[in-house]
Amino acid sequence: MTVVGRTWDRLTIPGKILAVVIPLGAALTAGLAILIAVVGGAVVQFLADNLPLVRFVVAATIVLLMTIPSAFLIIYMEMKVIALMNLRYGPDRVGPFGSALSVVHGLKVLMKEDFTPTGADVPVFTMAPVVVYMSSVLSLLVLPFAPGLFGQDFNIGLLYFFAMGGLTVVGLLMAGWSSFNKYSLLGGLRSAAQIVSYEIPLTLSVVGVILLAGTMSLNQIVLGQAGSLFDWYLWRQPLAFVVFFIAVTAEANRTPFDLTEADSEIVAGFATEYSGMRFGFFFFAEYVNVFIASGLTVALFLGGWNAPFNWPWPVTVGLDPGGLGIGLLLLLAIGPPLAIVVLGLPFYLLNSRIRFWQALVIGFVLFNVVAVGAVLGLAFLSFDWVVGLLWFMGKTYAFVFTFVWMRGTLPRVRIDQLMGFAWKWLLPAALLNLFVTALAILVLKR
Amino acid sequence: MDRALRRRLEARFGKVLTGPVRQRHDETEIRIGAGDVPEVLLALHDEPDFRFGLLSDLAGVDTGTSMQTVYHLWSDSSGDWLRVIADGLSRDDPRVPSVTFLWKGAEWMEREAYDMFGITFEGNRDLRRIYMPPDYASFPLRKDFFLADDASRSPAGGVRHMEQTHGPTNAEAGARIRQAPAS
Amino acid sequence: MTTTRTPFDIPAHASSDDPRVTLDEQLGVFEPIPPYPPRTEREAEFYTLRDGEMFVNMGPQHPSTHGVLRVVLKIDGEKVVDLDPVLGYLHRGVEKLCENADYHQAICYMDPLEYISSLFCEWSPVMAFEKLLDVQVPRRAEYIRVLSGELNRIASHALFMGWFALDLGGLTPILWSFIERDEIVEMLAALTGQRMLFNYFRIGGVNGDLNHEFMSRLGAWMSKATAHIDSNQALLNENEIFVRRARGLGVIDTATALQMCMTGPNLRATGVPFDIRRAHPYSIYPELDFDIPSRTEGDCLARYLLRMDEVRQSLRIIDQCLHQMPDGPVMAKLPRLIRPRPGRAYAAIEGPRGQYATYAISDGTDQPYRMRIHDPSFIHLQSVGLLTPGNLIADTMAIMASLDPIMGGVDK
Amino acid sequence: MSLIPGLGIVRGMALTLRRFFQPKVTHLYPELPAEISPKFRGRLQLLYDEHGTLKCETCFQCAQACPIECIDMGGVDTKGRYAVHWGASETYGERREESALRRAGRTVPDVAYEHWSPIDLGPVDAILHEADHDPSRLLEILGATQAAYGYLPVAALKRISFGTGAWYAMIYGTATYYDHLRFEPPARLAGSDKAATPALGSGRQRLEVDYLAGLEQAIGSGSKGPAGRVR
Repeated sequence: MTVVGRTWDRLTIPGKILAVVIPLGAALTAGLAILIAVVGGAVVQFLADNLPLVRFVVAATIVLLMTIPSAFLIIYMEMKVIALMNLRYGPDRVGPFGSALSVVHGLKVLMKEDFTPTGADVPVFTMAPVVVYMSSVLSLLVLPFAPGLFGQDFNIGLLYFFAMGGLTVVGLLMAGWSSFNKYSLLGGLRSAAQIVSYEIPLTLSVVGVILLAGTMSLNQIVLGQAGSLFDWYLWRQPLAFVVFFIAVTAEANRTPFDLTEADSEIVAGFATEYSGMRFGFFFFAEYVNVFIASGLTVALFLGGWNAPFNWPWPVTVGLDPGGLGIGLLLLLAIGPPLAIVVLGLPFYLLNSRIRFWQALVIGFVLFNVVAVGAVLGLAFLSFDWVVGLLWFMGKTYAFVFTFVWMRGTLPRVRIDQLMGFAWKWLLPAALLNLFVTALAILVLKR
Repeated sequence: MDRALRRRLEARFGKVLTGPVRQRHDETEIRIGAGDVPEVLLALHDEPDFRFGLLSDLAGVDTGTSMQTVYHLWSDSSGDWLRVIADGLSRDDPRVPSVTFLWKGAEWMEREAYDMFGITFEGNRDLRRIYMPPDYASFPLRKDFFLADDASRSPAGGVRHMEQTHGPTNAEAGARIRQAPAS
Repeated sequence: MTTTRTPFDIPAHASSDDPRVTLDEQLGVFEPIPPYPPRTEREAEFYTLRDGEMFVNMGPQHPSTHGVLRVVLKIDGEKVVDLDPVLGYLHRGVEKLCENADYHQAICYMDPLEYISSLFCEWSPVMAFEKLLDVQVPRRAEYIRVLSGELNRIASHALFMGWFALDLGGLTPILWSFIERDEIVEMLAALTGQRMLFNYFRIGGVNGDLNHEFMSRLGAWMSKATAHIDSNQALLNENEIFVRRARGLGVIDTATALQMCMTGPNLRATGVPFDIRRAHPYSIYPELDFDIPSRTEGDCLARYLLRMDEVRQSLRIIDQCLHQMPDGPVMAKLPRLIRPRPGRAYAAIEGPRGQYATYAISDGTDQPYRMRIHDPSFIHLQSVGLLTPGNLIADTMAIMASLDPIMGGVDK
Repeated sequence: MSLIPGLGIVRGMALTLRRFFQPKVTHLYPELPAEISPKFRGRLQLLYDEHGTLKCETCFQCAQACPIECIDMGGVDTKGRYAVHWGASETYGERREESALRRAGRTVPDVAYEHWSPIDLGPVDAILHEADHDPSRLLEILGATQAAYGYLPVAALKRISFGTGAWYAMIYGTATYYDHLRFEPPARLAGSDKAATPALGSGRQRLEVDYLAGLEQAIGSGSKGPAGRVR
């Protein structure tokens, strides 16, 4: 038994882990440093040369990551809002007001067994949720969240959007066909019929907006609605708004048009045979679709990130931290401890049961709250994308609430009524809107 | 009790009745042979004197010696339930004409009677088992069908009260069947 | 060719996760076609597919078959060509059990038949046994029976509204109607001692007199019942989507309804005001003042609205019962062990789904010789096969829900 | 349906929004226990008299009257010898484990009932036939059975119950009432080859009797018994 062996035996388990991890980490860091020193310049140069690619990858990653919390939020909203409308409390156990329940649902779905039914077309069956989810995520790329905050500003943004939205139906059809189940097949066929039919009034109703804005870039369309409440396209295109809202509800498979997964008729439609995270992808995609539908309605008709009234943005804050010089360093060094003590002292003085270190902890927490609030407030005042994002999210979630509200109220339509409504009412209305808009533009511009 | 209905029934169906018309509480009971069922029920359904338009119930009965089918009818011409008993079906091959030509809704009730008693309703176009599985071989509501009771076989279980109705185990098979009352 | 498993292939300790245990069978495709030659003309006709048709097996586990009903649908695209309900998944053989139980015990088997309206299931056998025994039920007991029965009718109809909306895709009404039902059920629990399977009616009376808790709960509920029920219906009655789906769907005319032996609201929705409470009066109904609502359309919407009208009439009856309630005993004097004279008795009552009837034969012992239970759900369910062909898959559920069958009663 | 299309939908939406803000009706169950009315019959409880002793006499009347056989009773007879039961065998506390094992497909040695399962029931049938399956001649039947077997095997009692239609509880009660009827073979008391059967909780007395008998035999007739059997 050598010295090394004896020392190893004396180590506790965390010690053993650290004893392995620290040298490994050191070696990796050194290796990376050498690698960067050797090829770093070339890589940076390559990335600088292909900035759009970098931007795309970063945007796609951020959007992909963003879908998950937003889907959680919408799932929670759906559970809670419908519960409150049903005169129950809904989720109220996990997290504040039960808000963590959707996260727990997500974890549950992750942990469930993911099985493939006998007789399924395995590659198609496996790919279908990916296609559905990716089409939703890719649509998000062109959605303008705030001034300067969007994945890509295509000049054909709207067209891209509808193309990606149309990809969903391929995924649903794949799921329906490959599941080897008649309910799935019926659900897939229903979704194909429904989404293809509603694509047409959906696209036609937007043409009026395109004519008004003169562009298909979503960013430009939002910019065209800058100003007050009355500059929004909602007032100039009311019929288009109604048609668009109904059609987008059908596109997102929401009540009263949720025939593809009508649980009282065809069990769960295309998702009948899915379980585990594959079902989770469908589930998430549905709620991401709700977000997209709301966001698109907001961007096209409700002014996107624009505030509903003229607000003197941005407020210039005359603060120049650089002017303090060495004083900034001193402030950063002395300020926080001082603030912690100052904030904690009243608790220590006024309550005899609190010890000094407890008062310090309270002071620390309070200081953090104050500091974060100050930073956010500063950001809110100085960066217009923050306030734009807040306006956009506020409007979008108001629409999400409407979708959930409709789900809590309305029964489901029948497939022939659904198709008849699309072809007999929505399509003529969209065409009428298109012609009237074109005529008005011709008459007024001349 | 509706005496007028009794007189009308006796006058109209005097020939086909196999027993006296009985009345008790708000029920009037006639008994006919199995072959007369379509004719009698058609007359009861159509003739303006009777107008028994509603087939209230259709049941099979195993009396221990023979089979019966029992029809309960309602009419606005009388305050009584009319009970028509088609009597004297053989237990080995009970056959009776179907009444689905009058009441299509009797189809499932006849299927049930077939399933439970093995009574064949001639003319019912969908006479198969309705409750029991299709490969089931027995007719559960017959009186010679005893409940399988594993409590009697397991040494641990108590003897259940249900077994009291069965006779001694070594009595002959015929003696174990409960007989219907004579009425 | 299925491979046969030998016990030597599998170790004794193999768990059910072992693929050798579970996946040794040939990969099978479930087809709803029965694996034997057709026995009847109708079965042969149904299980023959023409071009473009396919079978869809719905149930016994399906969200909207109201229990464990299995329906084999023959569909052409979305259109239902024909359907074949397969029963028996909940068959308990209640009639046979009753023949082996004494008269008091037999009533206990009645509650789980139609678990939504248990009191009505008890009522008809109790009446039949009273006829066999020639017992006069005390008037207070009759009033209590009518009072609790009408409460149960309201609970059943409230739940019908929720189910009908749920089968049409509405999420909310079922929960609202469960709130109504829960209040009534709590009330009846205070009266009878149970929430669902009341087992309250006895031969010759009821199990207990009215008590303070029941009356206070009833008073609190009656003060707001009308407003609540109207408010709940407002969600559906005026909703365009709901009305468009239910109107003109599953139309049945009077003659066909009588041919199909329909009773109750489903018959009244075709224009016949046939209600056993008036057509063949029993209990104290002749003394009460109420209307028999009827509608002439005979479609799903008429069946729905008719039930909602009946709720209002039931409220009227409850009000009268409370005002006219006499004093006195609630049980007739009867021996513990009942041995009726040999004879036959038939009793029918009007329940929330139609006619509940019992045909009892006594042979002089303490057990019924034969006890036939007639259940309206069973009768009405067979009309689905008549009404549905030609409609869409979604309409199958709407029609089935509008006929309001309960599988516990269908399968006995 | 209103005249203006869509108005019904809007009114329905307004109704749900109103309900959104109304007080909720859910019972917050674990925090607030449900109110159960005093008339509630859903709980089975045994009543106590004013001295604080159980009123239940294990007469099995409730169990035999229960049509769906949900009442499961167990008790010890007055001499403390036998655990008597009414109900499905799976529900017995003592046998629950074995039942689970049996369902799992392994054979379980049925130690508690070993001593009466293999008897031949022919004599009982003969006796019953002789007594015309008449429950009123129960004492005669029981006496004859005891004469035939030397004691009253439980299987024979069950057969008598089955044959005469008398309840098992009745027969068992009769058999325990009379001193001349016994449930154990007299040979066992003299220390047969069958050693002390592992019995149920109430069989403790029987174990002691077996032990004393074995001891007596070992002392009285030399060490004839199997070695190690009695320690």
